[in-house]
Amino acid sequence: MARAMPLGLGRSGIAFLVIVAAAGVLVPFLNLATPVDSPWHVPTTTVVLFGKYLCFALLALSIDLVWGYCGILSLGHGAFFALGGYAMGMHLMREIGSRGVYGNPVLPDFMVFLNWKELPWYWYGFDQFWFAAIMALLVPGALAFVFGAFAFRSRVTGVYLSIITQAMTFALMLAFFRNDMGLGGNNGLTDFKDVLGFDLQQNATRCGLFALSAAALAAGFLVCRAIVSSKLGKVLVAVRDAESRTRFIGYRVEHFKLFVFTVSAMMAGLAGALYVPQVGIINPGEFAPANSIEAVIWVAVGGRGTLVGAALGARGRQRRQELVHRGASRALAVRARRAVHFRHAVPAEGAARPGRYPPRQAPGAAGGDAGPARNGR
Amino acid sequence: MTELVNSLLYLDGVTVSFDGFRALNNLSMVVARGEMRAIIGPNGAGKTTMMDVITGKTRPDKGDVLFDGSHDLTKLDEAAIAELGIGRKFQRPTVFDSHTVLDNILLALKGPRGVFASLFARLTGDERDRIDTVLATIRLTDRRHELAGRLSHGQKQWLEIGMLLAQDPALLLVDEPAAGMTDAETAETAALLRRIAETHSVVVVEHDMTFVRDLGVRVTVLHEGSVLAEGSLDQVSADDRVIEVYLGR
Amino acid sequence: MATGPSLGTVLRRGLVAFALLMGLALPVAADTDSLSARITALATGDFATKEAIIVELAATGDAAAVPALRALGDGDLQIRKADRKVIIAVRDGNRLTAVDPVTGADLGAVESGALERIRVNNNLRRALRAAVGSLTLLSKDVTVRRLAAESVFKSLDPTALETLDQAIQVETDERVRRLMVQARAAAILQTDRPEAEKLEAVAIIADRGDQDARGVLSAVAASSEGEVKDKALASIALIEQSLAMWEAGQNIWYGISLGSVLLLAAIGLAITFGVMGVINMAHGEMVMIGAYVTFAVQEVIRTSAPWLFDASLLIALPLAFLTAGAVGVAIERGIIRWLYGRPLETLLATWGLSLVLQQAVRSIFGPSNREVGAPSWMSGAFELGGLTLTYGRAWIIVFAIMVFALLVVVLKRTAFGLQMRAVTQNRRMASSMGIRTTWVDAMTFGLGSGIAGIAGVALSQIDNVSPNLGQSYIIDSFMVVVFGGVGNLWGTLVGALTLGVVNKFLEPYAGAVLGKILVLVFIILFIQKRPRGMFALKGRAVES
Amino acid sequence: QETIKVGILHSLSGTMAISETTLKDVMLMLIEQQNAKGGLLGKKLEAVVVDPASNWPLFAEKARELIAGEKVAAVFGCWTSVSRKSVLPVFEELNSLLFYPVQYEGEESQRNVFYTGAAPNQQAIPAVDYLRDVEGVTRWVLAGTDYVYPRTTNKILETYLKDSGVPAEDIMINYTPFGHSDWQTIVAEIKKFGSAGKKTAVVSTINGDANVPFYKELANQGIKAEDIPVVAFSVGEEELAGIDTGPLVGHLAAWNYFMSVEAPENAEFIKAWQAFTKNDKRVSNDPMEAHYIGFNMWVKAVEKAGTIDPDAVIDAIVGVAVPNLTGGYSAMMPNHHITKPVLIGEIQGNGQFDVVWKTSGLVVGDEWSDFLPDSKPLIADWRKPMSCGNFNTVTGKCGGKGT
Amino acid sequence: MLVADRIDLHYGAAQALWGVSLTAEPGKVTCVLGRNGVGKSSLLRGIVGHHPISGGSLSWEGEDLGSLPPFERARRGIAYVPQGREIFPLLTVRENLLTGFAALPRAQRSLPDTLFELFPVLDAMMDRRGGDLSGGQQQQLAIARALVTRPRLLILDEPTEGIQPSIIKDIGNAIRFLRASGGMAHPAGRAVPGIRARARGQRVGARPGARGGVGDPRGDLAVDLERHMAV
Ligand SMILES: Nc1ncnc2c1ncn2[C@@H]1O[C@H](COP(=O)(O)OP(=O)(O)OP(=O)(O)O)[C@@H](O)[C@H]1O
Ligand SMILES: Nc1ncnc2c1ncn2[C@@H]1O[C@H](COP(=O)(O)OP(=O)(O)OP(=O)(O)O)[C@@H](O)[C@H]1O
Ligand SMILES: [Mg+2]
Ligand SMILES: [Mg+2]
Repeated sequence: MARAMPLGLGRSGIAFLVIVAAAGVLVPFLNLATPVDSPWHVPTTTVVLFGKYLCFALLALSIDLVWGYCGILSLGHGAFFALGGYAMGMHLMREIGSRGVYGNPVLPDFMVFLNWKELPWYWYGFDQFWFAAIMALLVPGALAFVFGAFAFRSRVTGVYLSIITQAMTFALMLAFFRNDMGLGGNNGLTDFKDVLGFDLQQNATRCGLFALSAAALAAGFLVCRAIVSSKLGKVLVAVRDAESRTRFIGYRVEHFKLFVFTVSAMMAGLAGALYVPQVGIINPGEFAPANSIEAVIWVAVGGRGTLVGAALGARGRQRRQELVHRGASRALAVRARRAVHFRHAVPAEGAARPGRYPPRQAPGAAGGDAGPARNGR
Repeated sequence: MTELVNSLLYLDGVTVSFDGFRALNNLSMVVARGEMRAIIGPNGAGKTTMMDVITGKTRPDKGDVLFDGSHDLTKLDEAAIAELGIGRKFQRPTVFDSHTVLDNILLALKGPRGVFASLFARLTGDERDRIDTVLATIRLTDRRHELAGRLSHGQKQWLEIGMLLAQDPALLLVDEPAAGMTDAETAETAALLRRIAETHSVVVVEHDMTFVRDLGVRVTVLHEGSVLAEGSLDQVSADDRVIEVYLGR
Repeated sequence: MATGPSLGTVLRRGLVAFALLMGLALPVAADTDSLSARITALATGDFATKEAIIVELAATGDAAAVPALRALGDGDLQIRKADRKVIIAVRDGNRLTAVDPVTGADLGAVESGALERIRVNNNLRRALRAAVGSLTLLSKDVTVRRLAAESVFKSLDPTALETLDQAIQVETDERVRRLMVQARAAAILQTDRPEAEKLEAVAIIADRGDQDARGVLSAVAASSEGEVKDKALASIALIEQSLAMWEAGQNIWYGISLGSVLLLAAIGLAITFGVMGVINMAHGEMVMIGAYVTFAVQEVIRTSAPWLFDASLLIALPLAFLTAGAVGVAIERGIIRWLYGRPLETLLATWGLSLVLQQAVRSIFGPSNREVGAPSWMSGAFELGGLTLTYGRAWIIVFAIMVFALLVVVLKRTAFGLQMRAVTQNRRMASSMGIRTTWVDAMTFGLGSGIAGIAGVALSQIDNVSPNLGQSYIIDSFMVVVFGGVGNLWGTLVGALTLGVVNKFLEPYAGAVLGKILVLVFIILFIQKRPRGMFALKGRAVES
Repeated sequence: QETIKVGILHSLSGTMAISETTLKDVMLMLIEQQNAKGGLLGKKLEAVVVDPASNWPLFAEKARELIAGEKVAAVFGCWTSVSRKSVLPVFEELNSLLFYPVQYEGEESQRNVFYTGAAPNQQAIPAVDYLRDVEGVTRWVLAGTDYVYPRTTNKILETYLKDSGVPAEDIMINYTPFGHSDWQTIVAEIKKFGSAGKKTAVVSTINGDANVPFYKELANQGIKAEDIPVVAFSVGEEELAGIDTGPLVGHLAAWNYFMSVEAPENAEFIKAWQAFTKNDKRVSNDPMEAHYIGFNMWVKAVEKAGTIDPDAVIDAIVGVAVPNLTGGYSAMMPNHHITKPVLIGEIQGNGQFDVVWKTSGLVVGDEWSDFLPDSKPLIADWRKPMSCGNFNTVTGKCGGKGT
Repeated sequence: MLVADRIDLHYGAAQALWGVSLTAEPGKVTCVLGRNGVGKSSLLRGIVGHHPISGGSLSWEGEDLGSLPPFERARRGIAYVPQGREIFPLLTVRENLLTGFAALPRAQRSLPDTLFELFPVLDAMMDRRGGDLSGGQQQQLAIARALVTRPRLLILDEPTEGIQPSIIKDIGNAIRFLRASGGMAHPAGRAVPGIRARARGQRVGARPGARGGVGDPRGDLAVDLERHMAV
């Protein structure tokens, strides 16, 4: 039965939480406590990779909240993710202190060689972790709030909203590319050394970040769950179905939209903040509209309106991208292979896993666990 | 002025035009507290447009629309108007397709409409009972868990009436409630509306004269955006102009 | 190809001979020996030596040197390795013929491997331009004289004064004469002639009133004193004033031209997205396919029918339309039709498709840029008052408007257009009206894609032809369609032009980067004001 | 049979594929040639190709995969600065070798990285010298894409020009976004700037795809090299392949290698390359030469060290000299940059460059620019005992300012 | 003649029609009656091909309609006025009418003259967008649009919903006229006041959960029938 669940979790939800929690504990454990040659050992590469996926999953979750349940197709969520990432990146940058190549205790390297004399005001405070952590939520949240307040009040909907969110992230990308922004321009922020005193190149730190990401994903999932299974969630779905009808029974649609949009942006910001220390770089490329579109697509693959699906969709993403790229470059590869015997350093099963398309047929035939059926609107 | 004080809904000189076409032309009308009023009139007379104006969907070019003597509806948006206590059934049934019948009613149920109120809302026993009553009234009790999108046209029509009942507004605007119903249902609907009208104000638009007769209330005939005639059904149906433009010979 | 000298070769050889004859016919007697000695000397020595020789050649006033000098500038003056003889290499397709630089005599075919090019650098090119200019001032051909006068003006060469005086005496064409007078004035300013004469020269130059004049005067102002300097400065101020006025016009032109590019890129999307409602992320790739078709057509023409080159774009247009259209139909039949009413899946599918198409093109044509040349009627620029308008851009504007008009007619005036709109508004009901919805869907998507394809033909003229071509336009295209109002062709037109003009007016003040950001912010704010785009449809019809 | 694995980390898809795919092919060719010569240390070389898909974090991930997963002996790869920055920590952590073949902004010297492309002093400064001394340029437009390489280069050039007496009003700096395609306004501005009665030139650090529309616009607006020459640092034979160069003859580029250079090594290389790609029109370019040099240096260093152990190779490689393709030798310096000749070429109608000027000797890559105040006192020397990438000659300490 | 034989129809897993049979003869009006949700619209959707039937057979003028797409049915002379109007909202009234030409051979592409006599309001609003019309006007447009295709079988689902009484009378007259002029069968949705009194034809019933069939009205359906026919 496809009705929204009461505040409980549902079977798939519990299973998902168990898996995330288990991964959050097991992966770090197997990485740290087993010897490298043990069959149980999880290589660091995998920890980093999966940590990244967890962050993407959280991002996908945040998109699913606004798209799956409220019908807001945001093509700019990558911007919130990136802003969260930048907030964390700025802190990590300050943490480097005088260990930078120029040894300047205050200015990050890129400022030194571009001749900046003093730290711009917006860098103040980022030497404190707590400040950066708050900013990672607050900046995306505030942007979403302001942006949403305007857009929803003006009743910008549908593709118009999608495209202006895209314009937003595109504008931010161009702005962050500018070196004058004082955020590292195209190269972005890199060369991080440690976070809260833990060396980022230590496996223990990586595992800690991994566990933290798992926890964040679980928490995000619970928050989303709580939202969508409350009456508010029902209002959101109603808005998605028939926005003006919802107004006529007295709900202030723009407030509801603004609320989820902001919450969702903050979740995306959190995802970004966890992502950056794990991959070690944040640059304006993360604002690229294509990134946001990709993120939306994980949701599509996982199944719109099913939170679990969205989170899972994020995992398949990289595979798929490789597949698409490789599929067509095979011709090149074959030619090259003839020349030298080399092989692609990709797992052999790479070709076997197609993205999970939710097969939806005739109206009414859909169903799924928590997914409200969609009637072409 | 007494009119204004006693009235629940007060329209004065309302004009709406679309690209030069006057859908409402200096329309004035008063609905008193606890009154039920039937509105008839040819297709395109402006009946639905009038409801659009009252519910805030369309802004009039000029004229006053007052609710309860003091609220200027032309200044408010749809949600605010709904919260004042004006509920509406649309001519074309619009329900939330991907919600169950039950949830459709639940959403319409009278209660706080704020974001955080909704986030922490719990269903009370009272509310449960009210939902059950409404479901029974619209005879969809056994389909309560089905998605509204899967109802037939007529059932959606009923569901919308149910939502209106759940909303329990002071003023009900009902646009063609009998369309697509059987005669038996039509009669029942009329009875239902009469019952509601005991405690609420109601404005009904219908083309089914049997139904209007069943209601037994004062009738206003609209034509080309303004009032053509007003009175009991028998009075207006005797009016030559009404026969000419509306009833036919 | 048939053997024997082709028509092109004959023509070219004829041209050389003709030029030589013209040179010989001039009153100055040709001292063939010293001429060929000097030309031979060009083969050796460093750039400085060569420059000295060129100046000497110019000083002789012997127009017989012109073909050799021209060939040197074009890189056709070569050394035959076998005997170190300097010749002019005339190329036709893959055949090379050697021609004597002085007499114009045909010295037979040569291998390119047997030749060694005489190198030039920019300094030499400048010297050559001045030399050829002063040597051809007395040519019989008006165009040649005009070009010569222009060259001399640019070279500011006082040694040309004598010839200039002579040429002005006999010049019959008023325009050329004026140019010569201006060139003379410019040259005079380089000498130490009396102030009065200089003042007069400044006035002449100031009359010209363009950027070149400003350049000359600025140099004068910097290097002279007294009244000449004052007058020059005053004239500069005047010129700058009038230039500033033209600049606004220039900005509008740039804006319209950018707008027409946006329009072209977006117009196909106005159908697939605007009319059909398909969020078509593969739109850019259709544009790219069109550009690659142009490349392919030019490639074929280059190798087998070079004389058709100027028509290459005209040939490419229908082919690009058909190719991109066919791909579009295939996409619709294969993928999109299963996804109507499901925007997210469509987004996913078309986005994946765009990657596949890019990679496919990358595999077939290679990852790097491909060269698409401009036909002669699209190269260069012309002046309109103080505006410099390039032919390429002008044609693109004309072309964009034509495509737009065509589309409006198809959509609004034909039965197909009506069916197309009916189908996209209510597919099932359209079918019940007897419309072959499947066919109409495929054709509509095909039309949108085909139009994108012909946009690609035009865009190949101004942008990279690379697998990434489409990516750079997709976002802008969506912005334009949405800004103008989805589903409204006129909106797309006005939207594109507005964004183009706004962009171009911002750019000089804010810089290109900030300008672009501001345009995006402008779009976001604009949508707040008009949530359904510039040409929003209003009324109940939209809500239902 | 055991092999020595060599990692190739170049984008084969996405926006950078346009430039990087070629480098992957070059590496495959070089490895094939080496194997034909009998391999290295008696073992065959095996290329491991990964595709980081123009995605910067993916570069780091793939680098880790290559080093930790595939256990490659060395990695040849990256193009953009940001991709290099992204992988740096990985190479440092896992202690492996990266050969980076592209000209870049300098301001970096890392123990595990070998910079075989040009530093600003090996490209930008000689080019400006040429324009000033030979062409008599006195007015400058510094036009670039708005990212770190052009910013840094222009900063260096601006200081350099001002030091040499160019007044501020004779320098115009202009930045454009990535992939900028509408150059009408900027070209018109350049034209205007150039009509002030002084010889003007454009120093272009415009990057990638933006160049084609830029040159097309130059041609259309009739800016001739004789009037306002443009010297570019990112335009090579590959880029020109996409443009009709007829109207651009005379515009310049500064590189350390041109395909047209006449040298036996080059002829041989081009022949092999065209045979390898089965395309007799394939062009070669500067980053390809950089890989050629880098690869040969690595081979020589491994032979010298007798092992592929990174530490041993890092120690062995400094001082190694191998032939470059322009008829001389390039040597690895202690700062992990190499010595190179600087060539100025003019664009020809056939899409090639004609060398019109060349530095008299080899130029040593300067990792820390002398024209940036904070970099001036820094030097890098990875030989023991100093073993430092940012030694401050003023304070005598390693680590920048060394507080 | 239209013959539907033991038709089943499913929405996903839910069955809406259970072996319904119906015959519509030329020159006669056939009415389908029943209360809400009984499957009337579903039956008509099956006939015009808007929803696939999952069992039984359907033939028109001797030809099996089987799985012919809707447009093929339209071209064979079957026109449809759906419940809920489904006019093309962004097309003008004129354009809405012109869409009907797709089903006609070129020679017959003209608007019938009677159209505007029947629905004068459409004539006055030719250039207004269909979606902007009032509910009743849209319904008139939907009927007019179906008439443009010059159908031999006109299928009307609650055709008079929302239309003012005077015009309902006219429609009744018109349908009788069309029937008399030959060759048209009119299965319609439940009769509405205008036609109600005059509808004479075969009665077809269906009800949920039970087999329905020609002349087999049972249970609550019978009650309805009596009431309808009683006027
Ligand atoms: N956006 C619009 N543009 C043009 N005309 C409009 C628009 N909206 C409504 N109209 C016209 O206004 C008139 C009044 O419409 P309205 O829907 O109020 O009529 P109604 O009385 O409800 O008719 P019905 O009985 O058919 O429902 C109609 O003639 C309609 O065509
Ligand atoms: N799209 C749909 N998906 C699922 N079930 C549907 C759908 N449409 C109709 N149904 C179901 O099929 C049954 C028959 O519906 P149908 O619309 O044919 O009824 P009807 O007789 O036309 O009723 P009404 O008089 O209300 O129009 C109903 O029970 C309805 O719930
Ligand atoms: Mg109405
Ligand atoms: Mg029905």
